[in-house]
Amino acid sequence: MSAKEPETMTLETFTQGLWKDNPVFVMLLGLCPALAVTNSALNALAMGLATTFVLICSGLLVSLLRNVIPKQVRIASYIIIIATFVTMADYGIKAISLELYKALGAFIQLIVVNCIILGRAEAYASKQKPLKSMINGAGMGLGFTLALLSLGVVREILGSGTVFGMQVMPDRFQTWSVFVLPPGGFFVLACWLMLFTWIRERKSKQEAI
Amino acid sequence: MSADHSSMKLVATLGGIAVFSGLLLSLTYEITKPMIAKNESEALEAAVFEVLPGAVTRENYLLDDVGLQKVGEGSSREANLYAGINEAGERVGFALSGEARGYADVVRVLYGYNPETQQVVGLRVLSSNETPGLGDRIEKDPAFQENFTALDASLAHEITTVKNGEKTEPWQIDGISGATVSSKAIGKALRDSTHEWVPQLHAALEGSLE
Amino acid sequence: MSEHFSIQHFLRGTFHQGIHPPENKHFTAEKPIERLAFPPQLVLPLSQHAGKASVALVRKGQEVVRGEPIARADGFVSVPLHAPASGVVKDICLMPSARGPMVESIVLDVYAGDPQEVLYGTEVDVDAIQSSDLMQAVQDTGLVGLGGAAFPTHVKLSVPEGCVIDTVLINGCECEPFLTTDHRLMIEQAADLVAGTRILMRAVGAKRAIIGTEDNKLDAVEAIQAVLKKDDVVSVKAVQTKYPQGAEKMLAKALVNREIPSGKFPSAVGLGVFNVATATQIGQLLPQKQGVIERVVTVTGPGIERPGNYIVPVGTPIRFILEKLGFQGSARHLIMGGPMMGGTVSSLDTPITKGCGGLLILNEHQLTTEEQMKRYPCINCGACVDACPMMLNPCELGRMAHKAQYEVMAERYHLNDCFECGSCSYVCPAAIPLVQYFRVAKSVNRTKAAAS
Amino acid sequence: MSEAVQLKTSPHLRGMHSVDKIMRHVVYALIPVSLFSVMQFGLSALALIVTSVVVCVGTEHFFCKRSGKESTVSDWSAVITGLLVALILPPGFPLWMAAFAAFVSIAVGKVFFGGLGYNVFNPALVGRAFAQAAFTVPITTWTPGMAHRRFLEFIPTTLTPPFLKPDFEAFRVWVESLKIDGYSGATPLAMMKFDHVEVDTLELFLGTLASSAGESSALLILLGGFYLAFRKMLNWKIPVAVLGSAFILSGIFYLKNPEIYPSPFFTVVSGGLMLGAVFMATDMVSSPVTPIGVWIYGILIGSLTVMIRLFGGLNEGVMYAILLGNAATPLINNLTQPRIYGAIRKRKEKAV
Amino acid sequence: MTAGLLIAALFMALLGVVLGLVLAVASRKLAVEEDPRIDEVEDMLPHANCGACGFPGCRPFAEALVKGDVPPSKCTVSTAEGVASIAAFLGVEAGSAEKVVARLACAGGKNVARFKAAYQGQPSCRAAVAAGGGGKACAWGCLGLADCEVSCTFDAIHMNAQGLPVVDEEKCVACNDCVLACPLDLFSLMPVSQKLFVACKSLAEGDQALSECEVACTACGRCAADAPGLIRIENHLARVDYSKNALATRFPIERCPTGAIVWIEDQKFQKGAAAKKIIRKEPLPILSEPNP
Amino acid sequence: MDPNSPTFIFLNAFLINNFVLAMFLGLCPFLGVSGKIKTAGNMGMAVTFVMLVSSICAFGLNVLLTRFDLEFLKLISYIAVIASAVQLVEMTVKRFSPALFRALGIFLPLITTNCAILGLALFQTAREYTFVQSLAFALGAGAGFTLALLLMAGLREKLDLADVPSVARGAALSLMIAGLLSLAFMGFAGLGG
Ligand SMILES: Cc1cc2nc3c(=O)[nH]c(=O)nc-3n(C[C@H](O)[C@H](O)[C@H](O)COP(=O)(O)O)c2cc1C
Ligand SMILES: Cc1cc2nc3c(=O)[nH]c(=O)nc-3n(C[C@H](O)[C@H](O)[C@H](O)COP(=O)(O)O)c2cc1C
Ligand SMILES: Cc1cc2nc3c(=O)[nH]c(=O)nc-3n(C[C@H](O)[C@H](O)[C@H](O)COP(=O)(O)O)c2cc1C
Ligand SMILES: Cc1cc2nc3c(=O)[nH]c(=O)nc-3n(C[C@H](O)[C@H](O)[C@H](O)CO)c2cc1C
Ligand code: SF4
Ligand code: SF4
Ligand code: SF4
Ligand code: SF4
Ligand code: FES
Repeated sequence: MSAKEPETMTLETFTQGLWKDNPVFVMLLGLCPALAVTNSALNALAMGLATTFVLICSGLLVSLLRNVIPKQVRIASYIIIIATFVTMADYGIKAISLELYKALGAFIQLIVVNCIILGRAEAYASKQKPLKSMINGAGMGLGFTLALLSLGVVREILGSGTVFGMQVMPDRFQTWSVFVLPPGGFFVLACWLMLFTWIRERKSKQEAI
Repeated sequence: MSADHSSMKLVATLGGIAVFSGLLLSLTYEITKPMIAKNESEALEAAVFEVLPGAVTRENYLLDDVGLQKVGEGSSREANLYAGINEAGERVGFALSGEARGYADVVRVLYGYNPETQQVVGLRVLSSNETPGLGDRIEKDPAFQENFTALDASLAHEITTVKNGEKTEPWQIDGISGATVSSKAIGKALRDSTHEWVPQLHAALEGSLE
Repeated sequence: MSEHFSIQHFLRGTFHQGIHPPENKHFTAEKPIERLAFPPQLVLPLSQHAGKASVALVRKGQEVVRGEPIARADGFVSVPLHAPASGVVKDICLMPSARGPMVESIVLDVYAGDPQEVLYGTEVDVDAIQSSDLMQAVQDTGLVGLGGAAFPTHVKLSVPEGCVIDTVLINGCECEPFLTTDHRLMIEQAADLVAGTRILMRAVGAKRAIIGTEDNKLDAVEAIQAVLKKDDVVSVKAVQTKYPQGAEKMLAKALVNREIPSGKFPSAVGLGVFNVATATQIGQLLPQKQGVIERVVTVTGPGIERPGNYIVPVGTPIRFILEKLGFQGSARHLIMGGPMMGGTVSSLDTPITKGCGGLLILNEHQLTTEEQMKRYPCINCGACVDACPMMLNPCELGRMAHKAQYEVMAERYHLNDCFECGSCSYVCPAAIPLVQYFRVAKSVNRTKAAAS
Repeated sequence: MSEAVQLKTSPHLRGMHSVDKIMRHVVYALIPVSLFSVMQFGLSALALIVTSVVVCVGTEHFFCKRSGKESTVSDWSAVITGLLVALILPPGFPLWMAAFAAFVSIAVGKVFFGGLGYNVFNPALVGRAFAQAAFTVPITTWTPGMAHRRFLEFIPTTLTPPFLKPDFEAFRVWVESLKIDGYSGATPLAMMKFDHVEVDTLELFLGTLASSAGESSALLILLGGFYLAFRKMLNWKIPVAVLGSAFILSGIFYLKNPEIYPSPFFTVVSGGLMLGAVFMATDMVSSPVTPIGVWIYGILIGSLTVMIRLFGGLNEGVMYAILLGNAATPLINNLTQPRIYGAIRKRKEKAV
Repeated sequence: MTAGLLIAALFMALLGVVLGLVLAVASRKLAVEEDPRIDEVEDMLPHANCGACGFPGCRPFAEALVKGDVPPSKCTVSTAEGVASIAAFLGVEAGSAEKVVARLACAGGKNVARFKAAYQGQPSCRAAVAAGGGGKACAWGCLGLADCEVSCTFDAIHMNAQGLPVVDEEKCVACNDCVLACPLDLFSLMPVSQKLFVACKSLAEGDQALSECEVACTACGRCAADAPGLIRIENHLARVDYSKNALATRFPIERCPTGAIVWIEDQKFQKGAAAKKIIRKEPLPILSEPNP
Repeated sequence: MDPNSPTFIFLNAFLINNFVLAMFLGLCPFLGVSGKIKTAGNMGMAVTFVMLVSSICAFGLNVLLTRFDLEFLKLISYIAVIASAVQLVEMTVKRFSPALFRALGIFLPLITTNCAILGLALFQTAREYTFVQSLAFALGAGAGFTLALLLMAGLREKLDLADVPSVARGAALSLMIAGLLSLAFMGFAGLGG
């Protein structure tokens, strides 16, 4: 159906991705990076910011070119545009810190196939004005970062007793290594989701009363 | 006819975008290349200095059938071992790499070898995926690192890993209790690597002495 | 009892799986068949059989004589009805039936003090009847399968196109606990049984017949053997005592090792299967050209004072039988048929029909304890899978029924092959009402299919 | 007396078993094993068992009440889970960690999936697997059995305060003070795997060596198993398939190279295989129901155990083998639906 | 550096052109035709897949719509706007359909109708019917075990305090599920304009019927007497001939002594002044039979 | 076992470092298409096939890129070529075998933009696998994905019939099962070492 272009830009443009349509917790997209790199808060943050960068840049470019690109090669062009920015982020991180680069592994490059980005390009940026797409992209990116951090912080505290590498637990604290192992990623995300469902259920129950 | 025309447009748009991103990327690449190279060489240097106590500068070498050849920075040939030079300008030893399967994945190590004393004088785990809190103690555990200050690598005896607290000989590695598999992997990595390189290295060194 | 655990027992033929509930036949197994008095009123549903209901031939107020036809068959899959007693037709109206709905029934006021002799019927030489006319002769008797299904017997005699029946199996297993009707018949009326069997063989063109019974009824085997000739084409064979050995599919497997294909009749593998009582009735009625007017019913259970095997006119209300035989206790759990497959009746006015071979009265001496009845979720124990004689997977079926996935049950888990024997429910430690689930599922599927 | 006629549905008879009766008898069958573990490891084992059972039952009760349902603890299944969790942990395992493992086993392993009958994995093993991944070091720290002061004092690690690391230094001092000859802190399986030292099979069978709390006496476990199998409360095919396949597979390797591979007898009675085969692989909720499926499941578990023990990084793999078997259960069920009566001929007919 | 740039640009250009060409050619050579409108129409449907339209699901209905075989209004679940937008999209008439709802032909709640036996088993009407009819004295009457309530995916049926299902006409979309679900065939789908309704199916004769249920149709004939042609008595039961629905008035309900015939308005079964006033709320005791 | 042998590479990607359960690759389709065993099987086959295609494409491209010193174009050319190749396959299948398309083809577009496929290409390049090793890697990863998907689908089908508490229903349930599967797969750690 033809897209209407709401001209006005509201706060909603930005906050949409933060909470209501949070890519990880609500839309369950981009789960691979969300689980793979969140065994430490720092990795989570870096991954989130890199994704945000790509979201903003690709949003801008796709939006600028929205009237030029023919329908048939839409997806192909978007992928190329996104891949370009991802490669830039990749080299950027490598130039900033090799250690961080190693920790994130191939997942920076895998941002290309992160469904959030293509989804945004297709559903939003290709229909909206550049500034708006950028702001929405930033919101989405920050929502993603927030989700990653809420996974990363929990996993790092429990699994290593640290946050951003700083010791926060007492010396004799028994670390729970399961949380930095792969199963822990699944468990923590499952717990967050259950928490949200629980809160939602309680709210709707209270409303019913 | 119009179909052909639209096909042309498709190809042109796609091509245009591709060229644009090609340009953007090669720019990025050119800008970040020196930074990355610097990062990499710093990281390598740090590792070499760590496994060769006393070293302050590094020389890159290629050891192959021809013998030991020095390779300069930025040479097209890849170095496969490094020498550490101390403040006095003397060579304190060579840094070599080795690998073996650990508990979860392959463990890669860089170790310092002193040809004079025929000892391993330092070790650093370059990459491993061992269990946090258990296997990953091979990277940080100071008691375990103690093993590699003067480990006999003379090939007269095989380097072996023994149970925690049972080390009696200079060529034995005192394992970490509860992480036998990982400890043994380090032993195997050293054993295999020294078997391969040490005779070659000595032959090449003798050759260069002559 | 101990003979079931002899080596011989295990050498006897049987089918796969199944169960062995306590037999409880001792209440009535030794009791000879007796005649019960006539009740003052009989209720005769026009539909006591599978197929189309009969059409009444009598009017309100009309006098009838015992044995007189009072309703005619309405088409091929239907049978006539005969007056079980002399009396006057009080009404033709809706009356409660065992299955629940009200059904059109003839209500007959029985003449008290009447000698109740059968005045109807003529002697005929059965051997003289052409085998092609046998079917009609059987239909005229109003006979339906007395093994429980009440399917008109003459219909079973018409061999479908392309099938050849080589063997008649006479089903004397009576695998349901408590019931002893067939057992007593085999002992007391063995000659009629064998005579009836021979007529059935002739009617379907079979070369041999096997009377099969469970090995807890070896006295019946002896009784039948006594009336058989040497090298007879009719033989008698004991199979393992196991529930549901009496289901025709299981019996075919046990006696001649043939498997009746899913959704098909025994004729597909060259078999004709008839119940012992059915065969006996043929042996008795055909030579007299009479109709079915009474049947042997085992009245038993802890709730009855004088349990036994009784000849009861068709149409006798349960209330009358209970009054006569002494009802004990207060809880009323009245089962028509056996405890495994029989249904409870909702009213004491429900009449005994042609297909009913047992009346089981349970009072507060429950057969099951509270602990056994407590419902748990299915624990996947697989007991039902190991019990189902059809090799279905009641566990999976039950879980699907719990979520109302009836169509999947039929499509992928062979729901329609379940013949509701109840073995699965019997063994289930979680007390899951599996059979009940399956009945509901089938019924829903049927309704849906009929609607579309 | 004016009671109405009761309408019920057939069958009107019921078999003898009920769920709670079966579960209760499994508990009976586990009692000798538990008593033996207390005899062997003393106070610590007792505390471990009590903690684990109390936490399991408490967790189940708590969640039932929370969701406003009737408490289901009376079906005894939580007691089994609690007992088994305790029996597969090292005897000196800190109680707070054991409590956590027990909590996970019921909360994640059972309640999460809908409670009794719906869990797809064996709850007790979910608890242990979680503990094994979370507390890798404490769960691989073993205590010698039959220590002479075992009824007087706890193993030092047992009473570790919640959330703290156990004090291994104190533990070492304590073990040394026992002055047990040649004790190395390794279980027979570890000795086999890493040093190729095979412990006498008879000793294993009777259970006098270092091990988890309840797995040491193959004899008592078998006795319990026989009892349950005899009462038809346990599917005997599963333990037979597990132990048989493990025996045959390890026998093949043993014949190939007896120097480095353990004998099949050792394989069958060592580690958790016996307990796992008899009490845990047989958990009906998480195992297949089909007649053939049961054999496949057992063989899968037996051979996975041997493969992990011989070629994996772990010296014991029963737990993982059973969990993988549980995971494969729906597939196995799906692929091994029994041929129903009267079905094959249909196919033949079609072919004709 | 420029060389690097050039090579990169060249490579990418080549890549872009080659891929573009391959895809362009392929899309022409390999394309498969399917009417794209089907997807769009399917998107506009409510995705209830309820079958009320007479098709197995929304997609087959969409196919039929695109072919023009059926009018969009056949979908009873769609809102008026939904139907209109599909009609607009396909350029056809929306068609018109009167609202149809499910109605229950039984008014015998627990307070007025007796049970003669106590059913103990699965709480499901169908299961109860299989167990000797379910135990209700009136063999035609609602058992109140809520199979219909469970079957209604639109939350339009709720059991009332007397154990009778009540249809919420706003929510009912006439999907036919409850009609199929009730083992006693008590539901039928009727246009809302048919307001006169016999809420009883009992074929039992007068006194018998009354002894089973206080609001049963006794076939007394009073309603029929005043509305000849519209209502007739058949098999001990009053029947409304809806082909003469235009003649229907509230009058017959004023004549009915039991209240078996009702006038449905505002979602209520309205009874006449002559109908017995039953204020009892508690269930009648189970009919007990004397001990033999 | 030699860590560089194709057999080991296969085993590693299949069980030890299972693509989904240990490496977190391809989670979106893993959670999305694991509802029914039959679909899962088809999906697994489709993924394995695409992995082979992508592995071969990536191997060829890598040779080309190294030759011209264009490693920085690796990502962009991989994704473009793989996506096009898959689209080509999809169109071919749709045209010539509608039956196969219905079974496998519908998954193809879903798979194209997926971590597991691109991850495979990137990892094989980073680990400098030879052609044979790459094929073994692709097959192992595909088989591992299929296995995980089948197990998951079986469990989810079973749980469809369970009374799962409302908070746990939906994605949380799938994730928890995935976590437990991942826990169980830890048993394969060190296999063949
Ligand atoms: C979840 C888990 C992770 C493990 N990780 C390692 C590891 O990374 N390195 C290691 O050597 N052993 C590891 N192990 C333990 C080994 O399987 C084995 O028990 C141990 O190496 C035996 O050593 P010990 O004889 O010194 O106790 C792990 C065990 C488990 C259960
Ligand atoms: C579970 C089950 C058990 C049965 N048990 C018996 C039985 O014990 N005796 C019997 O004669 N028929 C039994 N039948 C009925 C037989 O399958 C078969 O219909 C009957 O023997 C045919 O004879 P008829 O038509 O003369 O009744 C049983 C049926 C089923 C489904
Ligand atoms: C059913 C069952 C499963 C077990 N699974 C494991 C396991 O997977 N890994 C493990 O190290 N110990 C497991 N154990 C405990 C072991 O049998 C044994 O005590 C332990 O493996 C030896 O410790 P080690 O790993 O330090 O040698 C299990 C015990 C039981 C009863
Ligand atoms: C033979 C048998 C074995 C059992 N084994 C276990 C077990 O290994 N772990 C467990 O948590 N519960 C076990 N149970 C108890 C029960 O089945 C278990 O708590 C359910 O899995 C919970 O749904 C067992 C029960 C029986 C009858
Ligand atoms: S009732 Fe049906 S499913 Fe149950 S055992 Fe009998 S045939 Fe099998
Ligand atoms: S017997 Fe009952 S508990 Fe056991 S599997 Fe069958 S339905 Fe489930
Ligand atoms: S089930 Fe009945 S009440 Fe519910 S929407 Fe369908 S027709 Fe209406
Ligand atoms: S209307 Fe029918 S389905 Fe609904 S409660 Fe009454 S009997 Fe049951
Ligand atoms: S993020 Fe990996 S498949 Fe979606």
